[in-house]
Amino acid sequence: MSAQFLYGGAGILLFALGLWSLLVHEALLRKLIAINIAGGGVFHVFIAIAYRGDTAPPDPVPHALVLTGIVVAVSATALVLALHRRLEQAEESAADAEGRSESASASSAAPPPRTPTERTPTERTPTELTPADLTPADLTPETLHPETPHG
Amino acid sequence: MADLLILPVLVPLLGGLLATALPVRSALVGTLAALATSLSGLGITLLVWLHGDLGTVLGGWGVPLGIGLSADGLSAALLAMASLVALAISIYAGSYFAGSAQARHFWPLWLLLWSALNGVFLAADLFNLYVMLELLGLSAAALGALTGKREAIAANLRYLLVGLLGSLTYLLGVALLYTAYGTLDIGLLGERLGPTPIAATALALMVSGLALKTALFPLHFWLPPAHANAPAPVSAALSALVVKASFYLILRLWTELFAPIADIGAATLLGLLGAGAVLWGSWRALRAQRLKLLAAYSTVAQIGYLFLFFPLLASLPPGTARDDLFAACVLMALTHGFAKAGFFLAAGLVQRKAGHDRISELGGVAQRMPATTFSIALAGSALVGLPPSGSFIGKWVLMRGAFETGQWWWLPVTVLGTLLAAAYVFRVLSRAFGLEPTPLQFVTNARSEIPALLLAFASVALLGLAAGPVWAILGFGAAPA
Amino acid sequence: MKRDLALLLGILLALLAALLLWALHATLALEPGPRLAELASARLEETGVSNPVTAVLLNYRAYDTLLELAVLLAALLGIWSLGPAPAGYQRSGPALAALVDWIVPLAILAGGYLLWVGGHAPGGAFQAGALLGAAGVILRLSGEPSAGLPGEPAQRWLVVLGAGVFAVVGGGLLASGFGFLTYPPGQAKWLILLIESAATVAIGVTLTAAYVGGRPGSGTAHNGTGQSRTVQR
Amino acid sequence: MPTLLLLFDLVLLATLIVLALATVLSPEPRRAVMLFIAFGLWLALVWARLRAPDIALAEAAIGAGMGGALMLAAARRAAHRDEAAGGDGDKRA
Repeated sequence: MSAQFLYGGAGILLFALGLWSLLVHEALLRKLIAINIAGGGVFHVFIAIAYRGDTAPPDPVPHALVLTGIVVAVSATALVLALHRRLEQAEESAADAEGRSESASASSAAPPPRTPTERTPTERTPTELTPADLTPADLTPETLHPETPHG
Repeated sequence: MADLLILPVLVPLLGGLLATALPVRSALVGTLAALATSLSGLGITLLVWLHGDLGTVLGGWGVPLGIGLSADGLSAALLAMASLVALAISIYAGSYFAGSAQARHFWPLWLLLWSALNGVFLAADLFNLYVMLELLGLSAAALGALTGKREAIAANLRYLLVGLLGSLTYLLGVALLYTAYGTLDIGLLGERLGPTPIAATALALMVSGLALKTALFPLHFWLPPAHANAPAPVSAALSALVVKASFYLILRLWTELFAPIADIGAATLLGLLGAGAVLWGSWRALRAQRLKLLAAYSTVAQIGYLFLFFPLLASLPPGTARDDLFAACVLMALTHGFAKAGFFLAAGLVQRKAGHDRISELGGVAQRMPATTFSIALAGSALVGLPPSGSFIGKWVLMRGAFETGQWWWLPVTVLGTLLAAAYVFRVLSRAFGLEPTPLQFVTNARSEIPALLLAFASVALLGLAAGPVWAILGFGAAPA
Repeated sequence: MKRDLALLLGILLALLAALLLWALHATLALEPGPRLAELASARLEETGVSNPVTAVLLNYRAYDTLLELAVLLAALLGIWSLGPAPAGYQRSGPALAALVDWIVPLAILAGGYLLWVGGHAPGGAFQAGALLGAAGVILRLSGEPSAGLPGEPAQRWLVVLGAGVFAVVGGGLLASGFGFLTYPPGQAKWLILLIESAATVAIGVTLTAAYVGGRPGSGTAHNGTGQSRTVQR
Repeated sequence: MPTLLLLFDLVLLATLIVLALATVLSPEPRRAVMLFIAFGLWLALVWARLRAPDIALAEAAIGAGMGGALMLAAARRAAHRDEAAGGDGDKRA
């Protein structure tokens, strides 16, 4: 009982610590680490309650649950990091486009806005592409702001 | 026969795997799998309708070693709604993504999402539900970011983190329950659970985790940007189906597993949060500049209505009045599923046609897209709760229940929410008309306009004029007159 | 201001932790219920494996494990939907390359061993798959942009292999009247080994592909933003 | 004997918590990820002590190993960006 409580309690502390860090910190990587620590805490509670002393064999069911949980956590981590990388790309290309459109409007009048016509995702003429459009993959007209002056 | 309960999970899973392996044919594989999934879901509903509750334990080990699947009236009702709405979304998506490189990403993720959704409705095991919720959350966030827009990615990144936090909190509650009661099966736990402080802590953890996932006010902050920036079919799926999964789970856990603990005080807290959601969500929907953002805030409000039922359910003894309230709550959830999916699909068509979805500049859309505007009007009337929609009956039973239990304070909330909803729906419709001449065609693109229209129509007519089957499948008597 | 908020949140969460600690203490003070340990070990012989954790993962609760593979796949599909992979790393020097030539086969061998012993000793598909994934990571770090993965069509089949074999076995058992993932008596052992082998390959490939971080096939990514520049090691 | 074991347990757990605290409080991304990997490996060690060798192996390989490798790539990018951007890197880190 006491070892279970000792270890399970540590798991709860880790959960609370991760939760605190998640709420307090701004940077995404720190939030992600915080979630993983909180998750580690929850898994630790499962492992602790599976432990039944050094004589009895441990309960295998929580062990299997934790294994599933670890794989789920790493999957989510991978997806979060990929989304984050894509967000950085989108932000940088948006910043690039901003800089360019500023210099463009200094030399000439703003280009006319795109006419509101129905467009399908395939509809994309090569001449419409600007370097900023080329950066993120799979761009469709809907992904661009229709009000973005270009083309 | 109960063996077949796995099919609504297995069929879309296999379809998703095949669509992953055959990217060139993903649309074809996806459409066929969507049809088969829909049929399997409706088939299970039919079985429950004919034979009553079904249950099986996978692996041949029996509970508590194996994982149980079960379908009762509540599962069947949501399964049927999901089957119809998801099929309509699939048909619409076939046209929406036609020829796009996004199609090959959409179909596998969409089928995995559908598999998880059905899995949540059919699961009878608390840990299996955790895995299902994670599959649902991951595939939903990936689908929501499919446009590649900066706002969409940022919103879905937040959605993903929030979802993870919700699942972890839920999982900690499951850990406490397993420690105390030694099983993960909902049925067995229901028999063993007593009004202990441990169970109360577990309830608090699990319900707050799920409330975060279902975007109950004030935990709704992540929903509007995530739902408003997804591609239209995904928005429809997120708002109509995905948030329902965690709501369904709260309803089931609250009324079945935690019935001995979930007393009037806790239920009133949920009701208050629901009231906050109704008022705040409706207000923000009225102030929204964009059509899809309006629809997303309207989802926050509609989720709120569902939680207004909890304090009434808690204060009524078992009997016809309570059954009516329960059925009305389910009916409202189903109606919102159809109506909001129809609304989002129609909004997506408007966005395609107009090139944007700014409400103030929608002039003339009604003339150019009569069927789509009609869909928005129909779905909107169901969101407001005009007769004969399903939510009219739902709100009526809700208000009657508030009178009968003496909790009159829920009445002004409902009335005010309804007025605000009428205002935001009317605002959209009043902007949609312009001075352009009316074309001769009612429907201009059948494959995408008809699913939206049928969904909107179902929310008004099918669930309003014929609400009886909902009462019947939940195992209650006739619907209130 | 921000510091105060962090402090306030810290106090609130400390209270939450205290409440949870008390709940855990109260829970453990209860008469320890039967739980599942005895039951799981009592029927271990029927499962076809002698490692209890593997028995739970691939027999008692195989459904969870199938869905777990689906979660892993969903994450990878999400990553692929975000665009092509960033460029890899600079090719490593000869000394490191020679080391990599040793480590990678060793990791694959160790993975195979872990898979095999998983039936009766610590190990199994997930640990073995993770070792394969580690081999992929090392390959990519040493300058192999595709991390040793095959082209897109083959890669797509490999990542669905785990969940695919699992689901097809389950569905086949359902169709032949045994019930979903209910192994016929005496057949559990080799069916589990089949599922685990497929899962190991799929997990290894999926983890590696997730580390590569983008859609395969289209070669190296665009290089317009500086994000995908070659990183010096 | 039990007191000695208890002491051992306490040291194990105290180290675990201190590692977690250090990870959470570290603002520098690469350092934080390194500490996170150390935390994961220590967690695996504690689980081995709790007679969960399967799960310890999985946590070391998947949680700390793969998760850490993924995070390390992101942390390296963040650090590069900070260096390139000079001072204003923290606003989007």
